[in-house]
Amino acid sequence: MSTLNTSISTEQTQREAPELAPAAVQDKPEETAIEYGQTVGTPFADDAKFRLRDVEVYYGESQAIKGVSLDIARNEVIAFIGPSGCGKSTFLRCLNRMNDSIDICRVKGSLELDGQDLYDPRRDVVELRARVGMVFQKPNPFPKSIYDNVAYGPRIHGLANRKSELDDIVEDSLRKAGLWNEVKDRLDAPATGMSGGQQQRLCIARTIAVSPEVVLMDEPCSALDPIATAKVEELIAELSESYTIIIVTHSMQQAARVSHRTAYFHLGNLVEVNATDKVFTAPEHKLTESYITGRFG
Amino acid sequence: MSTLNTSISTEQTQREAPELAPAAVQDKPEETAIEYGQTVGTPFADDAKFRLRDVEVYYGESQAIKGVSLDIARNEVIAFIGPSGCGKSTFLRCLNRMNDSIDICRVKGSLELDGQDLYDPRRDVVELRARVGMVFQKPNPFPKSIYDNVAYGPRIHGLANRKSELDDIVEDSLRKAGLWNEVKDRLDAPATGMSGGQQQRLCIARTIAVSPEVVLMDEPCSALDPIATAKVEELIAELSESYTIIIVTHSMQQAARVSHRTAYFHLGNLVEVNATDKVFTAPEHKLTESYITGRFG
Amino acid sequence: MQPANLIPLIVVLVVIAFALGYARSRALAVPMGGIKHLKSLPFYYAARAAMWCGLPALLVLACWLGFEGKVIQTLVVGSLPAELQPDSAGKASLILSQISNVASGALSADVVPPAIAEAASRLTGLQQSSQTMMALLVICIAVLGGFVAWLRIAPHINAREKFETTLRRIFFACAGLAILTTVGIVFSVIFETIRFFGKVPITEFLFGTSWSPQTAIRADQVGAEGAFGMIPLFVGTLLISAIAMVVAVPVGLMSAIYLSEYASPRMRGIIKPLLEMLAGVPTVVYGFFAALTVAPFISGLAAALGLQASAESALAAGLVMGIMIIPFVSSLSDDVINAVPQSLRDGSLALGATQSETMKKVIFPAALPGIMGGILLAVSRAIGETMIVVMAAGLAANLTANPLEAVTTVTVQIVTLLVGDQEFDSAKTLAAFALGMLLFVVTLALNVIALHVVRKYREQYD
Amino acid sequence: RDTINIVGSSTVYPFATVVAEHFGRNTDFPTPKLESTGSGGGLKLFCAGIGTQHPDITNASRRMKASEFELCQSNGVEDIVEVKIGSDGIVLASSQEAENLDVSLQQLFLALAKDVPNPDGSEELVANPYQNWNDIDASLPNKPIRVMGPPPTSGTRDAFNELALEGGCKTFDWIKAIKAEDKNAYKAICHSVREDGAFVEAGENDNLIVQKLTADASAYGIFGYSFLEENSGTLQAATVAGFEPTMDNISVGDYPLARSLWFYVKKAHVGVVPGIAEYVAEFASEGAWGDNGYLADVGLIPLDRADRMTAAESAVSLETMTGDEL
Amino acid sequence: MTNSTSQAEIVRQSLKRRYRKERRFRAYGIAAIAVALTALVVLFADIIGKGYTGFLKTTLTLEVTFDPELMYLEDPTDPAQLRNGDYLAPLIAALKKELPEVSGRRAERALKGLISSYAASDVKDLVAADPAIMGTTQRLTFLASDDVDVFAKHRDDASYSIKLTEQQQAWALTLLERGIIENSFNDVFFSNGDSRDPGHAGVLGAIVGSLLTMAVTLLLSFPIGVSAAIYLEEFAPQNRLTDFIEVNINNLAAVPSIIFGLLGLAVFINLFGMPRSVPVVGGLVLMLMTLPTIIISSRAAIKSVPPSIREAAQGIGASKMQVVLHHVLPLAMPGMLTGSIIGMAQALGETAPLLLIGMVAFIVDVPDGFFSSATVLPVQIFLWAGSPEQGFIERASAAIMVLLAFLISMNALAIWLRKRLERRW
Ligand SMILES: Nc1ncnc2c1ncn2[C@@H]1O[C@H](COP(=O)(O)OP(=O)(O)OP(=O)(O)O)[C@@H](O)[C@H]1O
Ligand SMILES: Nc1ncnc2c1ncn2[C@@H]1O[C@H](COP(=O)(O)OP(=O)(O)OP(=O)(O)O)[C@@H](O)[C@H]1O
Ligand SMILES: [Mg+2]
Ligand SMILES: [Mg+2]
Ligand SMILES: O=P([O-])([O-])[O-]
Repeated sequence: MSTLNTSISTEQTQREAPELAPAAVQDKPEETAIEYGQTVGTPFADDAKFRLRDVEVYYGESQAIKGVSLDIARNEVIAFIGPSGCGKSTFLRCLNRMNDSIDICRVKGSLELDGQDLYDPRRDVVELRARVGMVFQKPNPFPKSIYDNVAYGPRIHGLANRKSELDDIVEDSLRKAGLWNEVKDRLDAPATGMSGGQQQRLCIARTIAVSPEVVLMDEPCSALDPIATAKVEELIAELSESYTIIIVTHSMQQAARVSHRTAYFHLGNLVEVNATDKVFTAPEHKLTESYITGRFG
Repeated sequence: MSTLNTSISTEQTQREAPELAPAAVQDKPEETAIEYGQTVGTPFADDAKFRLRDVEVYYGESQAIKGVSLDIARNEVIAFIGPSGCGKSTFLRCLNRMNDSIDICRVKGSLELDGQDLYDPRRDVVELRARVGMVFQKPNPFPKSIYDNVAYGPRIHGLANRKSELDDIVEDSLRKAGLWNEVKDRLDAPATGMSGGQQQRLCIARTIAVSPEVVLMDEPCSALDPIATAKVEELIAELSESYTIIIVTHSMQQAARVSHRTAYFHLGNLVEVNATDKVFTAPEHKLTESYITGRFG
Repeated sequence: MQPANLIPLIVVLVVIAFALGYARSRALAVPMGGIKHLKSLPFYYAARAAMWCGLPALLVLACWLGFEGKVIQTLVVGSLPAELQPDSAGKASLILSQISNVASGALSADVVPPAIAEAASRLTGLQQSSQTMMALLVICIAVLGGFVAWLRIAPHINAREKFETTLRRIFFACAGLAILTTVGIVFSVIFETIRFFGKVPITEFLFGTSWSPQTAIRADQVGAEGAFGMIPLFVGTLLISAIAMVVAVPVGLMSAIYLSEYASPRMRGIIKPLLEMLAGVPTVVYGFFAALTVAPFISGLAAALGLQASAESALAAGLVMGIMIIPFVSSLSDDVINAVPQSLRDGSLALGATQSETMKKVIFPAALPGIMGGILLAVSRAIGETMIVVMAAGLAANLTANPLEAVTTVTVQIVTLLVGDQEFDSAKTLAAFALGMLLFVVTLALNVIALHVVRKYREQYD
Repeated sequence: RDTINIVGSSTVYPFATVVAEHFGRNTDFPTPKLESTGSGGGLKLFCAGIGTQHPDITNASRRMKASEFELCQSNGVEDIVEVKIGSDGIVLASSQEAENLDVSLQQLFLALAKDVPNPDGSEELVANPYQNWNDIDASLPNKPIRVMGPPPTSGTRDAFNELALEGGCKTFDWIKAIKAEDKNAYKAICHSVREDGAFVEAGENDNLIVQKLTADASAYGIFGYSFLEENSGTLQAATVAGFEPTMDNISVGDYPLARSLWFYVKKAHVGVVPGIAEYVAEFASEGAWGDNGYLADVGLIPLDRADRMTAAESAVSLETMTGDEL
Repeated sequence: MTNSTSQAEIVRQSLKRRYRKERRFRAYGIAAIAVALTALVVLFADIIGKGYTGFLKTTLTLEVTFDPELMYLEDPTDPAQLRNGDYLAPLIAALKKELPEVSGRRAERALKGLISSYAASDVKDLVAADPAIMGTTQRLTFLASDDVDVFAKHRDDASYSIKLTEQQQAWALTLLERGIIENSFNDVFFSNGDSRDPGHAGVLGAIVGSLLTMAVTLLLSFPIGVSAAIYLEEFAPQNRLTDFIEVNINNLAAVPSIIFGLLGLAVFINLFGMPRSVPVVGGLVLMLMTLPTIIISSRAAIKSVPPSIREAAQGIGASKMQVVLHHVLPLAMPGMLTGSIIGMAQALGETAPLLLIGMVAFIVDVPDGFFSSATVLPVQIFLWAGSPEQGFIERASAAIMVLLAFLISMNALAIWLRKRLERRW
């Protein structure tokens, strides 16, 4: 990684950096080396919701997650940051077994939710996913009405016995997602007719309608404009009171704004986990620092 | 835009911002208002390569660029930044009329390259694009050999009379792209077998092989890993000696590293254009400042 | 009760089972505090009850209907007096047919022996009691199945999983039907093919250059001795297919290119369905068009040019077949061309290439493997096409490459050998099955290659 | 099964269908179902056995062969009723634009046989060398020999081989002499049709031959008289051995390429499948096959009155064959 | 770049040549489309030109007196006698009234040649339905013979041969002038089954046969095809077996249809002992033939459902089957329907495999069930085109038009569905 340090700098004057032979990329000074499975900072917590140990994920032959160990505490907001392709999404999707649908994907290590093994073959993924909800990068409402979008989860899980109960769940979820006032008069309108930001908030409402314990969010704002982003961030802040939230983001600012702890991934390794202000003001690991200060990414 | 200022802050402690009624979004305080077609900073230049006035772009009914006026000087590197969807790519693609292939896209206003109207119906796009090359977000080498990729442009334009001339052009372009040493032994290998970073540099080599005067780059590094990004940035720095370069980037750090001037777009408006260090250290417009300091995006 | 009435009845029972299952699971949920405490939604418990009610009943119904005829036949025929007892299966079916014709009134009871008339009334009686029994049995099974399933509804049972497993098995069985079909095809040609090769050496079949299957179909009929070399048929098939491809590939490909790269959406919206109409025209229609309009036109034209063209020239059949295949090639090419990523197009255009240069030098080479795969599929379709050649191509197996001459094809021979004479023992009719086998093997090979090529190509961009 | 199933000759098919339709309209029985399979194919199906899966009646444009009768017997089809229904001429037709042929049987043999006597006169067989009609005889047109005819499954082809080729073949005495020594060799010589493209097997669809002839003036076609009659406005028929194929010439037997048409009834099915006897009676009625019957309208050449009467009698009484008559 | 201006110059100079190539390339494209469309137009013009007259029938309209004596009926109220009456006689008598110059047995026979051979049985049916008309005089319209039909429609067309005698032609002309013989819309064509009299021949039997056959095909192939597609696309693990199934299906889609005929003959008729010529067997064979097409297009439709929808549902805790049934299937349905309609259209026009399972038969009665003998439209066309009577040529073409009308409306339905349903959300 020495190239990063020598050839790039934030000052724009230094543009004529000498051309480096590709070989030079290979020799990494010790300070930025990553020891397999080692994470600096405070990866472990006492009151862990998720207890993840030595997680390794393979896509066919290639290893996307390299021995990551991490605890995620109850009701915390943790942000995963790191350069593109470092495995943030992959790791996140292990937590509700969304990776199951990728045939070539294999997960190793111990992953526990409330002390129960996630990958136990007898475990029902349906129930797991009802407990660990997920919000995706691109808003993906069902091509149904707004009401049906929110009601879908409660319906398939049998959360409501009567229509009125269902109505209550829908209203409540939409309220929590800060969307109720905007849509209460057009609950029967197609969800696809909403703006991107509204759609994303609808997806959040849909997720919380099944009362999950954890909400996973994979770059939930990356397809949104600033105003919509602001609304969603606001919402995350509110939700953090009742849910454990794990958020992947490519925006360090966003991580800084919304999370309690921040985890920095690099090429499949979990390099550093720390309280968010610590990560952004005094990163422990050299790689984290380079990333935070914009040396790359 | 008041929501932005009131509800979001960089301190993560302030997460319980009061919920705002959507109506509140409408009343913008004067300081962050954008006046249509008005740009703060130094949008104009004397020795303009491109002279763009009151450019408006529509996709069908919706307006993506709102009266932008800007000069781009000879041999400068100018970076376009701004939140997602603000129209950076759209504006960039006007400059070599790549928008022509989108049926619903209409461009209004005066766009001149070296004093000649770009959108003159008699104007030849082929010749224009030979002069204004473009590099895309995702590396898109042709499924041919490395040699043929670079030779493609010179061949179709008939720039070489003999095989040896063509060889020279290819070598020269690959050298300029800093790729010659890496590939000189396997010019006949398929370009699709190269790594992402090499592919992107190959695309740059392919573009400069037809000796354009201007090179447009639309997030050229966003699909690359940090090391490859560094190489490409290095290359941009070198190329800026001979070409006018316009680069769209979502990474402010990158803009800071590579460009002379930076233009900040916001919802189709060109809000501010200034020397790069000025933009990043002392932005004139409130919106620019919010963006730079990570209040949103 | 008629099966036609039984089925609606089963449907009603299934609906009832569903409703009762639904009610029971909901009722079970109430003391537990709502349906969310059930392992599955009430719907799934209900669906399982319905499934148990319907599926076994339908199965029994199908079995009953399948065996009823045989059983009744044995009973009725067995009770006939000794002098009427049939001594062969053929007679048995005759007598039964007579009995049932009398029973249905198609034959008057006066003209048949009294024993038969008696048997007819016995048949009617048996049929009635069989149907009553069947109805009773089926209803019992439906009710029983539904009831047991209803009883077994319990909150801890994961009915959804079980329901889904059953459904998935049904889906799998449907997919498996494809294998059965292939097995059926192989089965229906393999035995005759083997018998054919018992009469005609396989080497003669594969490498013989003369085809004239005029072996005697009766011992005392003298024809030519019969030659079974499939080379001329195969060459004829290839000649016609080649002509078809010469028409279809450029026209189809260029139309696809024009429509996908140049045409306005409006024009595309009009022309594409028109082209697809060519694919929808039945092959019989093409056959008569080829035989009655194109072939005379071509021989007239050839005569005007001082050439000698047969009335069944390969050219006529090939041209018309080419027209038929145009939409096939164009829609496949269209798919493939559209699958080439837009980024390549942009890359080329941004270098200042014109649209045709982009097409010829970037998109087309990139799409070539896919297009090749598509063309192979089109070739296999041309080789297997039947009606056009039956009507427009000849029957004489000429080994020639002259498109103005008449050639014959594999499919023509299959039809000629099989329609009109369906006795399965002469080398001549067996040859049809050997040809069918050949056709199957050749198209199989072409398809496997084509699929391989197309898949390879898809992988490149997916 | 309560519907009569009929298979067999494509030549008889047009007549049988008309009878079937009249039968269906004028009785309460369902209209019989007819498949055109060619005489040979029909007889094979017919003789395959008794039982509802086998046809009740088969039509033939030639008489049943002894071998076929035996096949029937061995498969349990013992009682067969034979009905001769009339005659048909095999015509050699061409488009009216073409030059009409006037050929002898010998010329026809020389034009279409696989092996012919050496043109130099020696008594040996050579592969047929004639490419143009006038290679055979200067009186014939200077046109390539191209004749479209039915495939060997059809009775028309059998009859043509027997009447035209063998008829011409017999005119060479040294070939006729072979018959006494080696019947099979004789048949092989006289019944083999050339396979070098001059004779085109054009399938069972006679109408397609008609259509192709109209389109192609250089070709001749072989098919039944009814097709000629129906297209008399566009086609013309060759004169064979001095006689034109007219109704009179055929019915008195002057035209050499005339043959009788037949159908065969499986007696075991009578009284089982309703209506068989009634169908036979309808076919054998004067209104159908008589001189003024509806079959004459569609081109059947009726038997003479006396023959008709005896044929009708034995048909209606369902007299069975003994096998000796063949 | 010092040479960049000169390079711009080179580029500019090359432009003219390159644009010429561009135009030529475009012209090839237009030419290709023109060729294809010309073929289409010629094909349709040929069929319509040959066949439009098939939609006309030629009838005689006369005052017919039902004189029992003339019809050899002693007691016109006795149904048994009514069945055996001579129904041709009153028609001839009525004709003779119009053509008083006709006398003698020969001439009367010639007159008979003007009337369709089944006209008498039509009249008989009329009387059977209403015996009260015996003894009255009725204005009746009945079919002319097929020779008159050809004469009335094609007397100036050299490709038809007129079989009427000079005398008959003269009569026919007179009757034509008086409006007694006239051409009108051929309703018989749509209400009858096959017949050997072109005037009586109709496509109803074939249409019903086609509908019955298609019903079997559709009822089996759509659910089975969709289920198989769902299995392969959503549930199939990546293993040898499913690979094999997949290769099989793709291969079956391209297996020549005649091979399916061999299959039907060997399996359904010879092995299972099902009867020949019945819609069930035809439908089964066509089902096996269309199944791959439906599976392939259904899979494409399933594939085109965005993965984000699947993820969304799974993220909420829907099971795989719920995702499929609640989301994928409804979204893919338009595509599946269009694919199936196109597959059905193909099956509707298919002839070759049906030739081998006995559906080429002369069947007069309109089929009344899945197990009654039937033929289908394309086979009917094949049969008519092979009939000696000239009247069948135009009827074959007319039947082709009917078939094409079915096919075009099915394709239009597919296009409409594609446009309508896919835009909904
Ligand atoms: N379905 C897949 N099959 C094979 N490899 C995959 C798949 N998904 C991801 N990968 C690989 O796994 C690695 C990690 O990918 P992942 O999507 O988790 O990165 P990320 O950090 O989320 O990146 P981004 O910021 O771009 O979303 C990458 O190298 C990627 O190429
Ligand atoms: N082909 C198109 N058709 C219709 N609208 C489009 C099209 N392309 C872009 N837009 C719209 O134009 C606006 C500007 O898009 P543009 O791609 O220029 O944004 P951008 O600044 O490049 O964003 P990003 O950072 O995501 O690339 C957006 O609102 C987008 O939805
Ligand atoms: Mg990701
Ligand atoms: Mg962009
Ligand atoms: O069908 P044929 O009459 O020629 O046997």
